[in-house]
Amino acid sequence: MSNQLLVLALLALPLAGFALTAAFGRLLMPRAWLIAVPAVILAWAVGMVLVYRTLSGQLGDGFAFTLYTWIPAGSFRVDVNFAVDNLTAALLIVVTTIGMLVHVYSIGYMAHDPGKWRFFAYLNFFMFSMLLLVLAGNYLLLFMAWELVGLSSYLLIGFWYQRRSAALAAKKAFLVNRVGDVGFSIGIWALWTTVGSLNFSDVFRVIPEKLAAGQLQPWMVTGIVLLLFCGAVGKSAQFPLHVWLPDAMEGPTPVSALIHAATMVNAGVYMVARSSPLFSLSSSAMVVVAAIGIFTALLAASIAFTQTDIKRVLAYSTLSQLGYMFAALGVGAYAAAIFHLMTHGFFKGLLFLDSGSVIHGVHDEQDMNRMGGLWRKMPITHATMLVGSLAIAGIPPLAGFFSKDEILGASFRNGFYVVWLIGVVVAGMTAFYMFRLMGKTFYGPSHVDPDVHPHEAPPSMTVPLILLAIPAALLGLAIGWPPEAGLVHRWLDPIFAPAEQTLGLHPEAFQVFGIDGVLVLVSVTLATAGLIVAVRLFGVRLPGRDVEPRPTIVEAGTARLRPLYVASYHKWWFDDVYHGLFFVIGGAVAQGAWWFDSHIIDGVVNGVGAVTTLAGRELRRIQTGRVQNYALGIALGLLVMAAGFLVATTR
Amino acid sequence: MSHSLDAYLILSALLFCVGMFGFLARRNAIAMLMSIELMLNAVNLTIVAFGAFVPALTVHASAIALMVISVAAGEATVGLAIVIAIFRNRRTPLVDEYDRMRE
Amino acid sequence: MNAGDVTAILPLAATWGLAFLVILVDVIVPGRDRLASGIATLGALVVMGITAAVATQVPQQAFGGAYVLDQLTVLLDLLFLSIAVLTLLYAPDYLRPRRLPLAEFSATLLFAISGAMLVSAARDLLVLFLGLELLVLPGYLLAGFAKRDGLSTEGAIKYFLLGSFSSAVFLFGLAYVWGVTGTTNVSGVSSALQAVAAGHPLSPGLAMGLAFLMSGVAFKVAAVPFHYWTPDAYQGSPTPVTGYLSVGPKVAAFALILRLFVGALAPVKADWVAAVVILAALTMTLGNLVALTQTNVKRMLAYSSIAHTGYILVGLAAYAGAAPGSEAEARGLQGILIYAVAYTFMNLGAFAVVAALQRRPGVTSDLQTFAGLGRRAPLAGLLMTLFLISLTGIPPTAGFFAKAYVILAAIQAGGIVAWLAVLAVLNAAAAAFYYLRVVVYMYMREAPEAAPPVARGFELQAGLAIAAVATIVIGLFPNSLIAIAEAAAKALL
Amino acid sequence: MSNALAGATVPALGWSWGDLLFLVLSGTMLAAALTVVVNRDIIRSGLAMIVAFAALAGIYVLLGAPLVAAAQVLIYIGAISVLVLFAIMLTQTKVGPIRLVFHHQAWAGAAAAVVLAAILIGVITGTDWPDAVAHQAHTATDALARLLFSDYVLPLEVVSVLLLAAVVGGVFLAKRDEPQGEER
Repeated sequence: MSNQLLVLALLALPLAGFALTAAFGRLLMPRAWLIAVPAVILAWAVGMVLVYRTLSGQLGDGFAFTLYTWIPAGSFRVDVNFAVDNLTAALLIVVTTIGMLVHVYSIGYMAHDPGKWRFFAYLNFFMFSMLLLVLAGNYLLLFMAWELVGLSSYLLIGFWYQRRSAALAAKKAFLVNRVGDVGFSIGIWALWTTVGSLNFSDVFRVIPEKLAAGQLQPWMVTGIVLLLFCGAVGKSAQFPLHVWLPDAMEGPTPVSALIHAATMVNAGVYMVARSSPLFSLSSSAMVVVAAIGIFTALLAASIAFTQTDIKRVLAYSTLSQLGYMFAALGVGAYAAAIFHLMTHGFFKGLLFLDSGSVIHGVHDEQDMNRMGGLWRKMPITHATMLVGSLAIAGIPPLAGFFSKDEILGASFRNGFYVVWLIGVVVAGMTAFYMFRLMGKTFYGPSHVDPDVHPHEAPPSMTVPLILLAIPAALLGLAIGWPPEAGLVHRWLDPIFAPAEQTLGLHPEAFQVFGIDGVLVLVSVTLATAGLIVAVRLFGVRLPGRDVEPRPTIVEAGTARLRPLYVASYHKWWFDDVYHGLFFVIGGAVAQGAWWFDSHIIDGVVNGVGAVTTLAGRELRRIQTGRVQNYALGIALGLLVMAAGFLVATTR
Repeated sequence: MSHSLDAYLILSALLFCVGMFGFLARRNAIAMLMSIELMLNAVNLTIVAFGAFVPALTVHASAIALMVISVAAGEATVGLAIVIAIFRNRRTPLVDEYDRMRE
Repeated sequence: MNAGDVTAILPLAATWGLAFLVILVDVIVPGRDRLASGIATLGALVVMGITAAVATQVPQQAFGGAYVLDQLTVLLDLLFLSIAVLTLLYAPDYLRPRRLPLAEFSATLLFAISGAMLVSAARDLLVLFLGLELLVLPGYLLAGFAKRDGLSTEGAIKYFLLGSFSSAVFLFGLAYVWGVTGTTNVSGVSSALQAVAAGHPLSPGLAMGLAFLMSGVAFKVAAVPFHYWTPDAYQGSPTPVTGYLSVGPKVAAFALILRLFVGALAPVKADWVAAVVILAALTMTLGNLVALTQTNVKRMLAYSSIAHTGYILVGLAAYAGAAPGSEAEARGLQGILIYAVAYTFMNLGAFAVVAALQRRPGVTSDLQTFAGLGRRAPLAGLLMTLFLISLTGIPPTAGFFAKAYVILAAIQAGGIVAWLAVLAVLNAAAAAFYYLRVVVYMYMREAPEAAPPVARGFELQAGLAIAAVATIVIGLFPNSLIAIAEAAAKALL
Repeated sequence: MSNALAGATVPALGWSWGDLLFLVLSGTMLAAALTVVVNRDIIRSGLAMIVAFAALAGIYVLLGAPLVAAAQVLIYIGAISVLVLFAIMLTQTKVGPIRLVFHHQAWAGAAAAVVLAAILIGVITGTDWPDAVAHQAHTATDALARLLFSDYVLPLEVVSVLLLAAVVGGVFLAKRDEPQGEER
């Protein structure tokens, strides 16, 4: 098959799956997955062929092709075009593989849901949108896919709409994303009018040229880049738009794994990485990206400390890890960011599916205070989740270790010491809260409702877990070894070379016995320390020996750090503040406009009425006549218009 | 005075404003309709006045005025039909009592 | 009148003939509603065919230049006829249960559409005014068509009184411009103004004429602060009529703007651009903000249509703000046309779903009516979602493409108009809040126990399908629409 | 007519007869128009409207447009006014006290009207109307007739269609419902 056909097939398969499932899904019940899952498995196969062809270097720098001209209006020309290169391939690996596994997992997870045909339809639609996002060859197509993934995410979060919280969370996700998208779309429009094209290749060629020629001021480039970044902040849930992601956990767990951990939330990272030739033109914008990233990492980790909902802990850890990725992008370690994106996709997808398995096993209970001792009942889930936790904690030689340490090392070497310092601290915090989660869930005495009999999940769920655990454990070693020179660098360095050149970075070899080795030692030590503290407090089961949790020490500790605990528990009150800002004030503005619209004329009129009342007339009970109010409003508009025209045009 | 375009235009402007006042002030739908007719008459007076004083416009002015008069007749027909229809529903010609839709 | 005149005026004459035919059929075989509306629908399709056929012979002038058949006329005629066809398709399922006669409805609608077609073809101030009146007078009657319904007649009388008032204002302005320029011919006015505008300030009389014309037109497009009639007229009217009112007179008013302001008043456009910018900014912002507070879907859509007027005005502002002969000038005009086409289909579609929900008399258009629609009637829910997404401006729908086009034109025009573009983007983002609320009700609320049935007549479904296909196709493959709009805009410049 | 009177002057006042006629007619018209908008008895308003229309017809004659004057009498007085009076009779309710006749925003309306009048008068006097001649021309009826059936044939057609549309729809709205019961 030709490469173009592969790309089109990759898009067409999930789209067809969506259309067929939406149209006939109800007839397929109870096996609603009969079309959707095979479609995605096929798409995975197609994707892998494409990935192999790209990464093996058969295609050189990749390939691009135009399907048709979307908007053929002179200087506003936009094509429907696709571009595949190594970066695309890296994303394709994550999206298709995890997508496929999550589809399979959902067969078991959603087995008893009466509306699952809709679920599979939406899930297929999401796959289509996400693949379109990754394959798009210009910003407008990317933006379209961007909005479509947002839409499918919205539908999936609100899938269990009977829960009011789910409907609210869906709405919140959509609307918060809208805020970021305003910036994103303005940025795209600014690009469009400056460049006259939105193709990645054109934009990356023209903007530096114009900047060098002085046709474009540096602040303009910074502005455009930051506007684009707004979109990434929304979609990847970075501070200050991070509030939607934890709430998005109201969706079914496979959705959380696929969309809100492994794929869609990476779209922002992908977009910034894709735009690296632009971002590298503005060092101030890079600093902003790094600052927001690392701050989010810290903020989210601090919140994850105290949450008791298992999925929320994972959600905040996702925020935190995405923060790492943005920090990496900001310090110029693009390849490291994508590397972390890949490893994180696998281990976080794994963790979420594990949590889904746990929730499933204890009959839809998400509160960790009502779990405990589950390792005996759910051995596969426990084992795979342990792998995932070790991976995210950055314990060598699991996947997370390699990617995270590349980020930290690069921040240090590129001179972002603060980023490094916070990053290392967050690494320790990550290990702590993950093993707090493990302890509360799997070890120690059981707090499970006595009526509930925890059980291991069916094979359709456990097999994906095992399949995901393998990359979560080994992916780092496979593509990240040797450090700074592994496969992932061979793939991605050519892509990011122009940006790194602009930034003046010179990749150096990794020094095991130099500064790099020390940095790794520091971060691993901190991570191990966090892990050990958590294990001592919340328990663990080691071969041959159980460590019992010590709730009294935990209570004493929280009592001593009461203000911090409360702040963390309440997520630093962001939701409350935003609620105030957006809903109360925004609502007030809207109400005000409404009031203005319907009462201002009355107000004028009533003022006049009051004067006449003073004159002794009894006017109080006279009803306001609407038509005359409208007429008076129009007449006043006419007067203003007449006066304005006279003043403005006849001087 | 009768030979000055300004005089006729001012007269028509005054008529227009009287009509507008009636439209803004009256509560009765038919009275409002009559006010609109006054305004249309004012426009017609403007047109005919221009025609009388600008030779190039003379014949056209009469033609246009005739069209406007016919349109006014159509408008009156429609308006009175609607007034009668709503009177059947509400039993009052007072427009400001038609306020079931607001906000 | 000669043979050339006849070809040029054929689409209009055919529409009139069709209206007469419908009346005649109703007189000869009274009570055969289906027959009358069927004739009207098929006839409108035939007239579309005729229009497409005469489109090969453009441009043509008739009646001494008072009537012109050019690319713009053809595009707008086809659009107005599509509005007629869609409205005729949506109406039966709403009017028949309420025992309202389809024959009178069809004839009145066709008369109104013929007025819109006349406006789009007029190159003469008097003909423009007459076309406008031929458009709005039947419109008042349609608004009050449910004559036993208090709300309908209430909306109609408000619409009528305010509309006639604004017509008088408009006519007054027209008289002044006529008096100053000495001709009713559009190109004559334009060349007379060319002489006036050369570096001199406007005479007060001309400025007053412009102010009155602008106010009158702002009323017809429902721009803030001349919009007051819109919510009441829309909410009160029978829903298919509301759909028609939200697109027909509005697009026709923009046709009027194109013929009058772009055709005749272009030489003094520097003098009216500021008014357009202010109107656009006020209109989209207030329309959007007030729409946020509405709980009745028809009323919400009324305010949203006000906001859309604002977006179209952004296109006009781009035209008026751009340097004469620049690309932005043409793009602005194309933006108006493209937006009008996209808006027509998505908005009519949305109102058609509302009408389908209100099959049973007495069902309100309150948000609550939409609860659970996504499961109760999956197709209707899906289509409504599509139309709302398009209205929000999310790609790849027609609404996104149209918005992008006017916004780009505005950025290209530069200056204050570029800031208008930023405001438009912000407004489009805010719009998601209220459109989404309907989607939330459709998909995330349980349907009430005794949910009223949703109409699924053949005509309605066909009409919905047309609107949906147009909404998607314009978004995905706008090529031919752009080409048509470019040709039409060229006819004006 | 105006030409015949142009030369002579009114004895006591020194005005031309044309001026006097203009003053009388315009005074009558404005007074009648004001009566239309302020009179509390709507029937009297309707009658005053007829007077205003008649005075305006006189002014048209003064302006040398006899055909318009004729149309004014025929259509406005003969058709529209009669229609309005019928409608008044049909919708007659008890006349209320004056504050019910006017809306309580009447004052604002009056202010708006006065401001607009001031603006308009300023504009009219401040504008150099082009090509204005001192003596008003007289419209030749035959020229007008030729014009109507050549240049204005399209407007004429449009007006006829418009009237038809208004009548068809108007009749539907205004007619009483036939006894319902049987499904149509």
